[in-house]
Amino acid sequence: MACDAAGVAGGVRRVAGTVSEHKAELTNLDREIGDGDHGENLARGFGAVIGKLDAETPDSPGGVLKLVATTLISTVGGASGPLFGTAFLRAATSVGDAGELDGSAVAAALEAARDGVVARGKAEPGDKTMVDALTPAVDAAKAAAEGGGDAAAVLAAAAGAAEQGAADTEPMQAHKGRASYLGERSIGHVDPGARSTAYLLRALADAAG
Amino acid sequence: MACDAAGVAGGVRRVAGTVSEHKAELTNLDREIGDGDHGENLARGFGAVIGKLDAETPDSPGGVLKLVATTLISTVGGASGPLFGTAFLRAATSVGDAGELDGSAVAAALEAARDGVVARGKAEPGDKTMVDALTPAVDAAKAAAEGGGDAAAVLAAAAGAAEQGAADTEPMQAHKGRASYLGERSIGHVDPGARSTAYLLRALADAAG
Amino acid sequence: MKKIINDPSTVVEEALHGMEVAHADLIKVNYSPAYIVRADAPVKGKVALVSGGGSGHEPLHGGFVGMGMLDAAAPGAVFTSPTPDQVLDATKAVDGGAGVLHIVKNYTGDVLNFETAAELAQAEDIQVEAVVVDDDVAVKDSTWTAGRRGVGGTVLLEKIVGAAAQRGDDLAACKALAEKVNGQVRSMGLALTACTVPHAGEPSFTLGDDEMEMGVGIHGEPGRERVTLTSADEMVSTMLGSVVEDLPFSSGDSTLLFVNGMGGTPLIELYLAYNSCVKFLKEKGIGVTRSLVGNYITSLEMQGMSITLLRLDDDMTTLWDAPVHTAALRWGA
Amino acid sequence: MKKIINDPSTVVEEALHGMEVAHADLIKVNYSPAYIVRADAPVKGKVALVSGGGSGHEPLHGGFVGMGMLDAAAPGAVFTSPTPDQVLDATKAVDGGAGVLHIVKNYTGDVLNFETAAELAQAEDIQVEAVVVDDDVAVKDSTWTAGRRGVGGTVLLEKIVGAAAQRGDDLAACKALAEKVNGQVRSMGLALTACTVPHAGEPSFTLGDDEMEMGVGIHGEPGRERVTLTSADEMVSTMLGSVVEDLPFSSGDSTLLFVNGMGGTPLIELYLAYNSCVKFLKEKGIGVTRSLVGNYITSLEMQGMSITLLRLDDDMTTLWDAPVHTAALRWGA
Ligand SMILES: Nc1ncnc2c1ncn2[C@@H]1O[C@H](COP(=O)(O)OP(=O)(O)O)[C@@H](O)[C@H]1O
Ligand SMILES: Nc1ncnc2c1ncn2[C@@H]1O[C@H](COP(=O)(O)OP(=O)(O)O)[C@@H](O)[C@H]1O
Ligand SMILES: [Mg+2]
Ligand SMILES: [Mg+2]
Ligand SMILES: [Mg+2]
Ligand SMILES: [Mg+2]
Repeated sequence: MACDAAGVAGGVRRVAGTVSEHKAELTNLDREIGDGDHGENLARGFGAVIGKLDAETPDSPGGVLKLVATTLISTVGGASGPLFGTAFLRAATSVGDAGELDGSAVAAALEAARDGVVARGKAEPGDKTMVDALTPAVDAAKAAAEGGGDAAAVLAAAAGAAEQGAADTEPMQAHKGRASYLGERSIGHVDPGARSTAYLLRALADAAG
Repeated sequence: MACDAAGVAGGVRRVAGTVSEHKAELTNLDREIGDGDHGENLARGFGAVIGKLDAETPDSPGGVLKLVATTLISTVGGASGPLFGTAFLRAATSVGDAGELDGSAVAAALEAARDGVVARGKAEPGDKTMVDALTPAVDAAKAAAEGGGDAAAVLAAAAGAAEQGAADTEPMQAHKGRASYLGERSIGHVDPGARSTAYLLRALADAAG
Repeated sequence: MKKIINDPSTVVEEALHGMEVAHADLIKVNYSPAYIVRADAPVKGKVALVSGGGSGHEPLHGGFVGMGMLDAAAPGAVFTSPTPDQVLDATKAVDGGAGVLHIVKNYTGDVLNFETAAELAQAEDIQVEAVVVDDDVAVKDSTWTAGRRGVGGTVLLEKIVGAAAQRGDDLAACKALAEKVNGQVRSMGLALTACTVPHAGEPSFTLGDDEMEMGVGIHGEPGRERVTLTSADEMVSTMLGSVVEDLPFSSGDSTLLFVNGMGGTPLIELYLAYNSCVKFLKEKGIGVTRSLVGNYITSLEMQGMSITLLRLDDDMTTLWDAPVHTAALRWGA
Repeated sequence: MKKIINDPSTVVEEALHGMEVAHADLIKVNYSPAYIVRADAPVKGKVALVSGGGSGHEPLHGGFVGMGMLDAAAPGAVFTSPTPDQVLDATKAVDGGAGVLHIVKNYTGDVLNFETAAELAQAEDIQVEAVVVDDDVAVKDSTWTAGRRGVGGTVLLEKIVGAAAQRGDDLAACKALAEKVNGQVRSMGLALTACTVPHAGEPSFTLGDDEMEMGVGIHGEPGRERVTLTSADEMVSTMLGSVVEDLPFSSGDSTLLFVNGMGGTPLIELYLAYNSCVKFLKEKGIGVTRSLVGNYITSLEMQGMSITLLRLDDDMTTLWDAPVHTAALRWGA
């Protein structure tokens, strides 16, 4: 599928489906080291996104990304609302008004998204947050784009790396977000935001592939 | 043991021991069809009685019974406090200032006690209350006294009848006290006040025997 | 049993100490026998209101002692009515010469102990009257039971009659008003979980994960029937259905709606239930002009709620709105 | 999961409806986006106080909206910080021209969402300042964590700064006072049982029959350590020990002692714990001159408590005593 407005909107719809499918799992991860709402938070946000998309699909990838951003910001709340919101907002700014995205545009958008999350949340890799999924995803995306990969290939590379990144959060001790209050007791659990980030990228990759 | 002041005081001490020993059982019965405090209520009351007896033993059976009555009234509360209190008060009045009690004095005291409980609580036999232990006890005591039994024999007869009376409350539906709120669901449980009445009479009988 | 206590046998006394220090401006506590009185008791020339009952229902009754409500409260052991000497001494401590009204919840133990105290007080030439509150529609009021239990209506009665005493109504008027309130108020309770009496150490009853006890009493007495857990709207429709039908309340009535938590129910659920109640009453044309939402007559840590509906007239409304200053209810002062 | 609800996804909205009807004289509720404002908002010329946070902590914050305390509260989903548009619209609704103070509990989500709202409000020429409350000594305040959490101190801060705004203090003075209160208040919590987020349907954590979570957060975040259940005196000595040592509080200090229930703890236990606290502080020579005992910042149906100690000065004491009229705190009005 082409990475144009319709393609990106399709990807976002698939993300919504994935989030809803894994809602309980994400909430359970958050019960372990957080406050048990992450799945619900994202489901509420992407549910609202679908409503907006049903009403009117913007005519550029950037427009779609911006719609996702503002909807998440105004419906999710919690830590993940502003962070995912910022990610989509920065991605939207990065792609500008391009009608279709190639591999390097996707990689650049992912990098902008990650940088936005870091700017807002001040988390570094290893702090056991969504940044630990986003950072390897950005690296893999950039490598794939430099190797000439198209949007689908770049997203697939990002998704694979994010999945690995999410799994790698399990032995980490959290230093940011609610899980940090647990100190050493945060060790041994996968970070919910890292896991949801991986699901999100996988859904986008599947839709594009 | 003679049924004089010291004998009655000894009986009361034994009652205190029995109540404390069966505290959990009585409370559990009351949890089933009441509010889970009957054992505790009586243990608190007879504990206070012991304290009073330790300080000073009255010099007549009637004096001891009156001390028990006022102490129960001022320390037990609940339904059983005024009812047992009334029972001991009426028994005290019935024995007057006799120095020692024979079989018929004991039977008369028991009857006065039962009548006092009925006057205050308005329960009839079959209502699933302590009256269902007291009434057969009075009947048996009177029969034993008429047959020439001494105080010990009268109390033994009363205790045996009370035990049977208590057991007989199990299939009854409660019509008085807290258990009555349960309606048919009160069926199948022994009434705590009937059971404690039986323990009380058995302890008195054992002490006298 | 999980409780913030030191020893089951000192729970009531230690909590009384806490109340005394936390509310030194409002109340004084006597320990032997145990009772709580207004700091300014006796109030000369005012009818005094004395209530009491087992502990474990806080803030009832001690939290309602103060200007415009109770003059004294006699707290028994947990779930055990107080003894006559507690009630007697409390009565003597607050009698301001205008007589004393005993507010008694209808339980065998409470009635018997208050009766004895009243007799003893009368023997000491104190004028005592009593009202027995029996607003719980879950219990059939027949010769086959000890009669209806006194539950949530007690709180409303204590506030309204307390205000009447404060404005100077005499003993006969206070008693008549108390009986009127009792005649116009109905309640019903529900438990989602049981409570544990500290001394017993075990829950008073056991409920399955999907069960609730409809019509529960405030001592964890099992209620009307054990039913499957339902939605808030359905709970309310069963409870208010029985309440409305019993009086009966009718279209056009002006009411005070009291949604009460049993001690372990969070406020968010009580406000939600309150909303369900208002919807239910609206459909029946019954107006809600005054409200009370919160944990006011509880059963230790029990989860659940009770709903109380009082038909108001102008005088009762004025008395409800009158200033009150107690630990648990305070306005206009 | 046993709750008095209809549907997990409408819990907050239905409870808001209930609050709105029960307190129509005090508050107005907006639903999209959700926020609660004083019925008389905006109050011209007065600094407005806006707080907010996840729902499930009732009466915090909506129960504190009214004269002398908050001007608005933005309730998020259960345990989820509100979104920027809730806070922004609430801010706009209450701005009376003298600026708005955001009172934010220190959680990543709350801080981020309030920051965004503040930026947007400033872009619309509303003067906004913020104070971040972080009084929970259970969390180590280091670069290794998101910093201390905002807990019980928030209630006291909202009351005291609310009174300052009510008497006419300007935005800079309100912010300075808020920071001063935050600097002099410390808290610690404890859970006997877990709570269940309606959407999650399962308890947030599991505790053994003889275990408690020392240092628990108000979202059921596990605390400092899981320990064996102890007596109330020992609980208090651990909690107040940490609190006193942290500031530190010293002999001769005059304090406000706040014993708070987590939602499922009966009042009798809170008064008992309050008594333990007073004993503990007396030994250390720390004076308690003001008190608050009850369920004010809760975690759904969690059993447990938190203890908050605030070092008072004369001005704070005057502001604490000043009239307040909200759903959950009311005096002098
Ligand atoms: N400072 C931060 N930087 C980046 N990500 C963060 C930060 N704090 C929290 N997160 C992410 O947010 C996730 C939690 O999101 P969510 O449960 O929706 O919010 P909340 O913690 O407010 O309940 C965490 O798993 C983590 O990945
Ligand atoms: N009206 C009554 N007449 C006689 N006995 C009664 C009556 N009401 C209750 N009882 C007795 O009291 C017992 C309960 O005593 P207790 O648990 O101590 O008091 P409470 O019911 O106030 O908690 C019942 O088991 C019953 O035997
Ligand atoms: Mg979360
Ligand atoms: Mg009992
Ligand atoms: Mg009892
Ligand atoms: Mg959250």
